[in-house]
Amino acid sequence: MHRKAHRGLAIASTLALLITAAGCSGDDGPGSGGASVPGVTDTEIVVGTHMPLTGPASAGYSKIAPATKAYFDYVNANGGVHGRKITYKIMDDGYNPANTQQVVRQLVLQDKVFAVLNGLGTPTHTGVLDFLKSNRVPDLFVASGSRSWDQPDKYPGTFGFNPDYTVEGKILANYAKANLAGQKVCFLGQDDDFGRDSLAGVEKVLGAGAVAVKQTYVTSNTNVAPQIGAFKAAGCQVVVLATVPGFTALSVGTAARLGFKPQWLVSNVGADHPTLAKQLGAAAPLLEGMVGTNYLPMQNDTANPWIQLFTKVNKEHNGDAPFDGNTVYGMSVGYLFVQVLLAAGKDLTREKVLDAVQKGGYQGPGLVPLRFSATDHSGYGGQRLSRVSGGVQTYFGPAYETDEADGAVNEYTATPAAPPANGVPTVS
Amino acid sequence: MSATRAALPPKEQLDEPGGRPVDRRGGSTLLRHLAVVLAAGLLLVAVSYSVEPFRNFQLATVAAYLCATAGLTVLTGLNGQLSLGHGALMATGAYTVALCQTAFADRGMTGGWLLPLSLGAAIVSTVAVGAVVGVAAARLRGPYLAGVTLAVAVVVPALAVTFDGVFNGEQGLSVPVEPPPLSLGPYFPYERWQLWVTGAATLLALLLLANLIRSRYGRTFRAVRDDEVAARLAGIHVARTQVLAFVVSAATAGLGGALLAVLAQSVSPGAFSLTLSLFLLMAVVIGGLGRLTGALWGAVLLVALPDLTHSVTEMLTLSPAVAQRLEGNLPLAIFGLTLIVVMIAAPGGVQGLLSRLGRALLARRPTRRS
Amino acid sequence: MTATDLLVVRGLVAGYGAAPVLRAIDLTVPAGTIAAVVGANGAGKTTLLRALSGMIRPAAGQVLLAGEDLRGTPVEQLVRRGMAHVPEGRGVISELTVDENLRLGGLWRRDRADAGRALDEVYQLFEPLARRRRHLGHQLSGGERQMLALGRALVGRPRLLLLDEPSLGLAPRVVARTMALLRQLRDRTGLTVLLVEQNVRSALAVADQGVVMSLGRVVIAAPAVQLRDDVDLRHAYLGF
Amino acid sequence: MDRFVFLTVDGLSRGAVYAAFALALVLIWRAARVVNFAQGAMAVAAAYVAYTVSTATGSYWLGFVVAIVAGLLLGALVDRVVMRHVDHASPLNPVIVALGLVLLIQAVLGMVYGSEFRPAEAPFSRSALTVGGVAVLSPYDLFVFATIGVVVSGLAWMFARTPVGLRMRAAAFAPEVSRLLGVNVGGMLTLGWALASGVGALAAMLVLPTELGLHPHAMDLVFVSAFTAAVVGGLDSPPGAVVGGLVVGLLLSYVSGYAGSDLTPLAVLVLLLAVLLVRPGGLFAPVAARRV
Repeated sequence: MHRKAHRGLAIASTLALLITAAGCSGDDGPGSGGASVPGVTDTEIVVGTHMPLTGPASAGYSKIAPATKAYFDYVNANGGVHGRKITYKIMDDGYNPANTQQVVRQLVLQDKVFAVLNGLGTPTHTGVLDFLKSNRVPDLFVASGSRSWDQPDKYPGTFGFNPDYTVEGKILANYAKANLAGQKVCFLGQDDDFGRDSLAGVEKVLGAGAVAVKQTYVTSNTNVAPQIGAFKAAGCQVVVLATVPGFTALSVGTAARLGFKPQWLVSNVGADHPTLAKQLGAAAPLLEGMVGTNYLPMQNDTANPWIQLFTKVNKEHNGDAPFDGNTVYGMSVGYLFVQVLLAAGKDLTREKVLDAVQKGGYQGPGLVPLRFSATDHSGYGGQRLSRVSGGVQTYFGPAYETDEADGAVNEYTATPAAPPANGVPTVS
Repeated sequence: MSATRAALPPKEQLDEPGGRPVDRRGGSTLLRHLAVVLAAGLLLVAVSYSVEPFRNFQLATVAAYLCATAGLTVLTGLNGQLSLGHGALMATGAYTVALCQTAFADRGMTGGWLLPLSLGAAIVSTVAVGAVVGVAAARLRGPYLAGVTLAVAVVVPALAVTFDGVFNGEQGLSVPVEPPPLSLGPYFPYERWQLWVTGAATLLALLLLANLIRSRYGRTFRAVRDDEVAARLAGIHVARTQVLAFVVSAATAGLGGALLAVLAQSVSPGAFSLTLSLFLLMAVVIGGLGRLTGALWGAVLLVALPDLTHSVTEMLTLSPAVAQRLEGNLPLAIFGLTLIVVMIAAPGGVQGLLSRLGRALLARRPTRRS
Repeated sequence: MTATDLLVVRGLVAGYGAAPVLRAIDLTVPAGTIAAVVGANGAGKTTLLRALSGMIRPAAGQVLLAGEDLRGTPVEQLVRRGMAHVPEGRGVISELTVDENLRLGGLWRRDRADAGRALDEVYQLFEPLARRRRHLGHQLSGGERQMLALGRALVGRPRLLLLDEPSLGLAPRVVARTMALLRQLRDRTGLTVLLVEQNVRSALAVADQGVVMSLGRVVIAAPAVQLRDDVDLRHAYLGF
Repeated sequence: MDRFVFLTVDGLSRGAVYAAFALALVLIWRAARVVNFAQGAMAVAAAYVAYTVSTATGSYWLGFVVAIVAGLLLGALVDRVVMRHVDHASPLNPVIVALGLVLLIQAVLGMVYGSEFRPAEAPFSRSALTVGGVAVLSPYDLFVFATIGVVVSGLAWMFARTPVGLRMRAAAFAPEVSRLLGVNVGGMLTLGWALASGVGALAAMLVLPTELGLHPHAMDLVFVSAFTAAVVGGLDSPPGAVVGGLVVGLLLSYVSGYAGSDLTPLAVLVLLLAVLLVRPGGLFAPVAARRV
């Protein structure tokens, strides 16, 4: 098979190259097309995102991008932004960083998106920061609370959206300090930045050493009985959870099984009551009294004008998919992006969009301020506490804002903005 | 029977037009392989200028995967050892490159020779790991080997998390890579440079593999696969052969992983999951097991798949409710179905199909001539 | 064909892949007789048995068992038509016990009571098996395996028994006993036997009819006595 | 001591499920010489059917029964429609086909049910009963042990004592001879697939309430553990599968409890190497190992 194999190899390589290369226009060398802005025409703005739509990590998250898209469709149906319709390209990366590399390059190099919006996940998105930077692609509102997105000097085009995990940890710990004084506080966190940053926040408020038992979990091991058992053995009364929804439900369920009933203080990431209740099924009453955080309107607050707007959009443009916190999140991202596009003006360029974000001052569904400025690229700067009572998750007390450093946790008292009448932001 | 087969020249070698047996010594084989590799290299450079950056990047990724699939096809196809853990070997190479490049960058070292050095280190470390796994593997057969290699594949995230001081847990490490050398001009597209680097490394690896396959070692690999007892009777040290095959395979997998890390500029356990190991295996079998060309088809498939999957869903215009369900899932379903149908209809994979086609076409020619 | 011909084979062509091993075999075995198929290695004897029991699909020709065409009958149905095939190497399932192997031979039968009786008869016939009921197949000696294979076939109360090389690897004494048993079964129960053998002397000693095969064809079919006693025939076809 | 008892019971409870799942793998391996990588996905599919039935009727038990029936049917279907037509000349072919099935089944489940977690109800309380101040067993653990005990001994009885069991064993060990003896080998193979898949579905129903919930990928990790268990015990040995399952369950529980949950994959690898390097065919490999 000698000679033939090698001829075969050569032919096969050529074929493979040709097949892979097929469909390329191949006319754009570097430097050409300086006048036009990638992804922007007079009638269209193309943006893209990477999300886990399949695979074990897709639970919950797979609903975000469709919600954002639905909001864009709503805006498009109302005339678009400066006459342009928004096309949202959603790429599935299965939460696999290698796939993220591929799909983001496809978005940028092939689909020529104007910006990458709300790319999800810390390990996934970390890998494309440099690529997006060197291609000068705006990298807006990353869907993760890692502090990596807030590096204006290193990554001038990258902006966060979620309050970072340290802020969240501080606010949860502040609640414990004020209302559960003297109780034994313990901590369970995911074994990555999420858990670590959150723990750092908790310890900033309570003081290092104040957390009696610290445990971690990995997503590949669904048995948390050993960790919960350790909390029980140590007599923990308050447990702070920096967990994804699956592991919040698992922890609460496991604790009940062990006859362990602490006060749960749960990160916004894993505190969405509909998601948890659905997963726990008949065991959902275990969530009674759980304290969580959030910074967007509660999805069950039908009196809230934002929820009314988003419900309407969900009905009209999202196939009336089950409405939960992820839907609210996705639409809030869409709303903010439309605000930014409007602020960037009619002659849209990438620089103008970055300037518009840095200008800050956006008022939207959020309960706390967005921190965007030239020196701060982190997203929301606070949270409000919620409690599950009678099977309903509602906010209580004031909203809080703080920073990821040693600043105090302050009440944030400004009244939230109301949505515009037609649900589409206008130039402010 | 394998021993006799190994001693004879491969059958096709006699099938020259005119039926003249052609004498092929090692030297001429090497030269021919060199010529093929040079031609492929030139072609690659030409292609790198004629296609878009994204295609360049995709081709570079194909090259990186090709390293791994070529190594796996040598192990599984030629030596008959099943590995579900090649993703872990790739991770070994990838993490080594990440640690080396970071160390160089931290010390402010620059220079074109650093990357080859890191890649070399990646190969060395993977060879070490591969030797350990290989020694264990040589004692095991069939599903038992599959079980151990599966456990190896699963252990990667655990190690990354356990030693997160070094590997930074599930989040992984970044891989600092220098921009293309200035001598290529200030606006040299980065993706083209990536293709050159990975293409060169992969072609070199393929050259070595192709020669190995044609050498005495390659014949012993096949002999052991076909019949261990006969191989032993023919004086082949079976266990040593199996370990050697594993080590060779590990070396290429490590290089593949290292190249992937260089392309992605980051490493994390999520990129080297069990799924990757299983996909590698699917790729080499679908491509055509035991053939380097099959490995190439497999690598193309690995890269083209996510791309194709997306195009499939984009082609359809669906209501949001339906689209939300199909997005991502429909392509996987199609891929799964294709996999099943291909395995039932064409167990030789893509390359087997092409060979059959080629033979059918070639078969006509000599009869016409005579 | 007479009414007493149990097995009739006409123009049977069969083989593996493209090349036929059997080229147009014609053969008739009257009921209640023993036919011995002999011939050199590679003559196609085993292939003949495999083609008869449907383990390879004949390319052409006809196989009639008691006048019924067997074409298209699945292998597992043949035992219900009264055909039992003891394959070369005897096919004792070494992971099963003696008792399980034997019971397997009668599992297909609807008449459970008679299947039980047949089992008891086999144990009476083969004393050593009764003593080793609980032993696994691989713990038996060659002779015991022979008994087990034969006994397992008999549990199904076959009309036609196909035996492939029953003497292979056995001591002469055991071979003689087996042959005697075949004759006894023929005389007592009217069993018809098609025997394939390398051991021509023993085979012809017990058989009523001798069939000599060479290169996939039947070269001669004659009364066994004739083959045994006619020196010329023996020299011409059997080489001794 | 308290903790040790807890970890032991927890480990045995999970181990029992691994044992059942490993047993299903062994059944198919013995019958068809195929490691059924699709078993996790098939079991999840059956569990989704149960979920649909249970939510529609409000009856857990109806869903439970339906899951097992669905598992049996799915197994038979996979054999008849897919595996029967695969060229088994290379042992890799069925493995790849099984992986294709995994993709197909999980994708179809994702399309039909979405990728959200669905609740997997436990029919009994999972809170542990205390005996003498030590939390020992939950009613659910007892249910798991009892169910798996019944299934394992039922299967053992079937294989050892019934005609159909004898036929199945014969067909697995010596298909050709079995056909000559009137055994419908194809039918036995289908029955083997059906039984294995049914046992897999049962295992899924038992383990899902202790996991994150119902999800197309919910059995991926269980499959890995069960495959390990089957390999440790020896793929040709049903008792080996049971012992292997319990060993793996205990090991995972002790390692998570005393050393940290992230170390469990390492412990599994060490266990596999330790067992297989001494006994390359698993703990319960037959003495005269047959060449595979």
